Amino acid sequence: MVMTATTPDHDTIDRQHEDHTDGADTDETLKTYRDAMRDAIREALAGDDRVIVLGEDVADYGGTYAVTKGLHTEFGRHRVRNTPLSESGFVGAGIGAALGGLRPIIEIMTVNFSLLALDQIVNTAATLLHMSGGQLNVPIVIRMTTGAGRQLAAQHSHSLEGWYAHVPGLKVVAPATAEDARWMLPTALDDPNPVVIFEHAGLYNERGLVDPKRGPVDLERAVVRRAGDELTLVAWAGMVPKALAAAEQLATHDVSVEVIDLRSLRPLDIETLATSLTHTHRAMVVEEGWRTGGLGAEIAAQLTEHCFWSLDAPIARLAGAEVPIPYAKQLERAAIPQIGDIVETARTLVGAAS
Amino acid sequence: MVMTATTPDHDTIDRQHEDHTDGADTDETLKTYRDAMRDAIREALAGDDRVIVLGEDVADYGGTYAVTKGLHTEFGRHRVRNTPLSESGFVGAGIGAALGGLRPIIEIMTVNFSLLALDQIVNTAATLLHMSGGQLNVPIVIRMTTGAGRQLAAQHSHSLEGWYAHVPGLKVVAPATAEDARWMLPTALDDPNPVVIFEHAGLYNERGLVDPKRGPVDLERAVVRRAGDELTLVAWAGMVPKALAAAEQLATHDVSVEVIDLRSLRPLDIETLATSLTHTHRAMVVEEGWRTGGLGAEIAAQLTEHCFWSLDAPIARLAGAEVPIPYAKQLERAAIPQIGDIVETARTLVGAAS
Amino acid sequence: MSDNLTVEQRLLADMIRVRVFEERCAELYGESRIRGFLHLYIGEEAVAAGVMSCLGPDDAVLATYREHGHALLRGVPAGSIMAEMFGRVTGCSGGRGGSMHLFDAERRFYGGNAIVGGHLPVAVGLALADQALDRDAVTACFFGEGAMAEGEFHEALNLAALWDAPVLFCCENNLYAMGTSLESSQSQVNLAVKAASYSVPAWQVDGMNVLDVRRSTERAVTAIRAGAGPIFIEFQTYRFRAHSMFDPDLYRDPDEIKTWKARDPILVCERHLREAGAVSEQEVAEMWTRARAETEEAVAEAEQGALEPESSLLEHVLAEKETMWS
Amino acid sequence: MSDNLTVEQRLLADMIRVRVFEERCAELYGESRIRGFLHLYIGEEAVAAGVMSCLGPDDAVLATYREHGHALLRGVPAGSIMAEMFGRVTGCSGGRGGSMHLFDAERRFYGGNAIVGGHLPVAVGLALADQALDRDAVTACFFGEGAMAEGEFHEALNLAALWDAPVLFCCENNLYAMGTSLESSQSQVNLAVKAASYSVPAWQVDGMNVLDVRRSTERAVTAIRAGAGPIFIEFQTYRFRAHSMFDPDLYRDPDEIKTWKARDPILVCERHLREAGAVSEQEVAEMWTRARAETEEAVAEAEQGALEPESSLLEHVLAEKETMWS
Ligand SMILES: Cc1ncc(C[n+]2csc(CCOP(=O)(O)OP(=O)(O)O)c2C)c(N)n1
Ligand SMILES: Cc1ncc(C[n+]2csc(CCOP(=O)(O)OP(=O)(O)O)c2C)c(N)n1
Ligand SMILES: [Mg+2]
Ligand SMILES: [Mg+2]
Repeated sequence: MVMTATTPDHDTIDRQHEDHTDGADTDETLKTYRDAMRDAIREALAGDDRVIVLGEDVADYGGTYAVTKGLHTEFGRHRVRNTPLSESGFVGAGIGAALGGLRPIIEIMTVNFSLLALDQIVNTAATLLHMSGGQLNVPIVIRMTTGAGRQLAAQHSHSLEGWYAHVPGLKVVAPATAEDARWMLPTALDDPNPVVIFEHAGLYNERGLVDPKRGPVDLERAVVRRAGDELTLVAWAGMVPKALAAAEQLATHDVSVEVIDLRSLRPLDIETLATSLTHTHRAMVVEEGWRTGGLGAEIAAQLTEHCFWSLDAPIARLAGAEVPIPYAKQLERAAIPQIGDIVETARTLVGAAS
Repeated sequence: MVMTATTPDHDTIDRQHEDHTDGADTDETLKTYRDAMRDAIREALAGDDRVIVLGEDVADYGGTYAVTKGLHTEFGRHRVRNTPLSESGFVGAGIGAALGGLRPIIEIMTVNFSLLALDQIVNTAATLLHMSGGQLNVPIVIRMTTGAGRQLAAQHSHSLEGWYAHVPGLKVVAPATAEDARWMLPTALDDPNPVVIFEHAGLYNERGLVDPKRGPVDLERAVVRRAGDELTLVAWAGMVPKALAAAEQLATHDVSVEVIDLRSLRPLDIETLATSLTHTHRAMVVEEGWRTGGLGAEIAAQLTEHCFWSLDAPIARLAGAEVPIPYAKQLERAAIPQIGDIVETARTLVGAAS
Repeated sequence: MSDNLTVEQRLLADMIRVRVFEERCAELYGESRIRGFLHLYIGEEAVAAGVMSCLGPDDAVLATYREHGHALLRGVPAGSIMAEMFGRVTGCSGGRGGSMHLFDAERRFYGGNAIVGGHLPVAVGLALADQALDRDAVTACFFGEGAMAEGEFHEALNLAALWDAPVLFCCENNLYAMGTSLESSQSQVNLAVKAASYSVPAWQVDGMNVLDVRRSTERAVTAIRAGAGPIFIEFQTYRFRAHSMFDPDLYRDPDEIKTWKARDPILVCERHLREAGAVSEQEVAEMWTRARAETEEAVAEAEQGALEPESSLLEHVLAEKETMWS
Repeated sequence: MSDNLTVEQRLLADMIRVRVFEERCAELYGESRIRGFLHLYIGEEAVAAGVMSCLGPDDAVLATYREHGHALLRGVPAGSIMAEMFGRVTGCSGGRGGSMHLFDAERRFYGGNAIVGGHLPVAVGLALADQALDRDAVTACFFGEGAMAEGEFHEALNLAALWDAPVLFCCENNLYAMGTSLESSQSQVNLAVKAASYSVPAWQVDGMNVLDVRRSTERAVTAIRAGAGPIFIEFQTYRFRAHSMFDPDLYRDPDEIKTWKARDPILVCERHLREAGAVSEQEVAEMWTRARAETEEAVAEAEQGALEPESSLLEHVLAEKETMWS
């Protein structure tokens, strides 16, 4: 689908500029997350002949979310290469191409479909370096969308990024801002390891300031998107704008929330989270995926291990309902955390609930 | 492989009889975990014409772990059906067969290979009931082995059962005793939902008392395998015998450990765990899989949520090293929790470490 | 409309019903009354109409996310299909599936599957069950030519052939998989040749001619019922609309679309029947009128449907009991 | 032994090297000095010997878990292969892979893959890179007939054909996939016919005759280098031993095994060369002696290898820098 035609997720408000208090001084420009990602891919194709884009409908169709739109005319069909419907096949081919010296950027339409390629990613891409005693690294970048919010139902809407974060040998990131969408890719391409990039489908139309001169950013650190001292609110990807919106509302209730954008799902930057927690004494993780066995559990467990003695309450987890995402709008909305839910959970946690 | 030829895992000691203090009074018999599972499958085939066994080499070869050995001669090749190498294909066919009125028991050789069928299990088996508004349930049983310990390296040794426990619409169990291997299957076959059974390859040769008259057992409850009052030690599948052995050793150090066999990975029986924790005040989870994002994190997070105020220390997690399992014996041993590691972690946790 | 139409008239009327129903869906999508993805079958109606006309109530049907026509012609009430797209409890999937996930267990209509290729192995299993339980049923499985590149197609055809499973593989070759043309998705563009490599009888049929579709399907279904095992038919057809409502359709040559529209299955069939004097102009007009009435009733009915309360969100995740078919 | 042997003599010597090496592996397994799974290639040596003799140092090779012979004939030192099976740091995979995961980046030997069918798409990607970087290389990918049922085979062949990737698909059809016979794993037992359905040139060759293997491989490699795109060859062969050391081999008729053993590729080749006066009895004896010496040196060398300390367990999970090939 071409997102120009999509219904915006009414809960994701454009708060990117808040990430850039210095926006005015730089020559930053406002861009959509989609355009920022396309700029990054274009730059990679232009700057390194070894880079190719591989995936279903990345050429003429422009990519299912229009991220690669036009790039095939700019760089040719050999470098922006349509593949047949064969997730396992083209991901495996991408792994081989990387071993052979190319730098493939592989697009999988959505994380639900990535299950068809999981064997290649887990049993080959993530293990090859180790099985070969350090001889064969696999420098691929795999991009895929994740998340619900467009009434696409149970086979197109899940959030399984936590599974990828479980796998040694992979690096996993989830850009939540246009700036990260623009500048995480070059770092990922320079990385000798397989890097998986999760793009929340609800973010593509979000606009944010992008510094064209910023340059590659790290793939390891979480970032405080909003400072606060009563509660540490951890989110990533599509939940970041919601967390920021919730923090705004909570401020009007005199609850000061520190919002942390995880950015990297593997490795986890527990230090940054723990540092925040040691002054807030309370933390909450909000994730769109299913609660049981979600990444939020790992974050809660690690934070508890690190900060047990400074915790005023157990780490709270707000997560998606344990249900295959339903089509009906009101049910889908109820199945994933909304701004109001974050506000409520946060207020209860800080004991401010009326 | 036929396990009669395998090297026993020196750390898994047969402690099954400890689960049956009343063993003497009943007409229980000592059986291997493998034979108990075969008895269960045979009973199912004999008792219900709708039951079929589907998988690679389940017939002539007898199953890669010899669990289904001989059943094809007893029930015919139509009911104990060899499939080609097509994990996604025969799991999907099993789903269809179940929709059509059969009761397939599907064998996947190991959890690593199950990734090839994960699309069918997650996107179809687990979602069909919901997507169809409750019309189509999928009564399949999927058996697969999990775990390391036989130097099979990075494509045959992982423990990914935690991933399955993340999926709404599935029930997931991990029998750790011959008795559960014998009596969980009938319950799973009676269940209208997809049930995934994880069999730890290291357990097949373990012998335990099986009550031939016991009858179907529940798939939801965790069980205390050894009573204790200083520490709650949670384990499942292959880690249960190790946990029991460790508890034995800890007793000699005057550390009284309560060992709980999780049995059901989805749903999680937090009540039983919490009940134990409220009198021990300390808990530890031991799992063979990778630590980050493992099921242990969920257990730790839930127990902390339930018992925060009665915890004397954060829940400890002892897990497999974050590495694709290496071949070399000493490295493989070092990659997964051993009895000594459990003892050490437990002693540190109760402050008894010298 | 189980009235006194001849078989041929019925085929024409069925195609018209699907056409009218879907034209309306497109409008409703524009009005945001249908959301999510909406894939129209317009131009391909002859395939579903011809195939469905050869199946009985005990047969099983599986389709893709482009399945409104298949559901409608399988007998799923138009009102419950429309209600499903409106996300109402009265929808054929209780509003949980939407356009891509229409289901009707009683009519053995198994979706409504949106993982391309994912339903092919399931079809083989359904057929295996019919075979094992001595039910004289055929499982008709519809899928696009793009699905044939997926490994699940390969595994499913091999299994079906090895097991002599009574499956009719209905390939709807509309030449494109989203924006990817047949030539760039299949190294062997003769899909019947490809299917034959599994030792499965396979042939190509003009999917724009409903009578041809019916004739060849009848032959296939008869053979399958007689125990011939699986059969594959490549129906050569074309979608007149974009892939989905989100698709700007930049990858197809307008002339190509025009050429195919000249072969509109409804026009082709109507012309043929009129020339043969098998239907009158007024009877055809009547078909359109009835179809419009059916569709409007469906919309009205759908609007009456209640919205599932959020409180029942967690229903249908785990089943308490068996459903009729399992 | 890069000495003055003729090409034919070299083929014979190579098969003998593999045979002797693996007979020894079986013994060592019995002594528990090799653990994990051990899959022997005994009986199939002509395939690896013939194919490898047609490849150059820039070509790439991928094989399965039954790859000792492929590694050895690709030039991986016997000592480092044996050391790998002993789990030593000096092994060609640092002891982390074992028998199923032999690797040698410098020789472009990409394993040693134990997910059946999983390495086929990878082979296509390697060939794509050679093509894109204008390297005149061929990627030879070995796999068993059982792997052809996997979806990854299907997807890989289609991709290779669509991209004209320079891949030589070497199917080692030994008639069984563990205990499953060809007839029960493939609906089309003529595997060349199956491969041809992807518009890939494909043919069958007697895999017990190393000269035939070499001749047909030479033809294929020449064509691929000339830009013909992928080619598939079905090498008809047989494993004389069980699937792995754990397999009691209950599913094969002893007579069948006997018949095939009569076609032992080493005997066949030796007889042929002797009759043609192309090798002397004493030269053959010499080959066996050298092979035994090579194997014993390998064992001695492997024993010298150190064991990786547990402290380095977490190495090679993430790479710090690039390897030579990427
Ligand atoms: C496994 C998977 N990959 C990708 C998609 C996205 N997708 C939906 S429809 C489609 C094209 C399918 O083409 P075809 O099989 O020819 O059917 P058609 O839409 O033409 O009827 C694609 C790529 C999907 N739904 N599932
Ligand atoms: C995806 C996957 N499924 C199952 C297995 C278990 N397995 C290992 S080898 C083998 C048989 C493969 O047969 P074939 O491809 O003919 O190769 P051969 O062993 O005969 O050389 C099987 C089923 C595996 N390793 N990977
Ligand atoms: Mg199509
Ligand atoms: Mg074989």
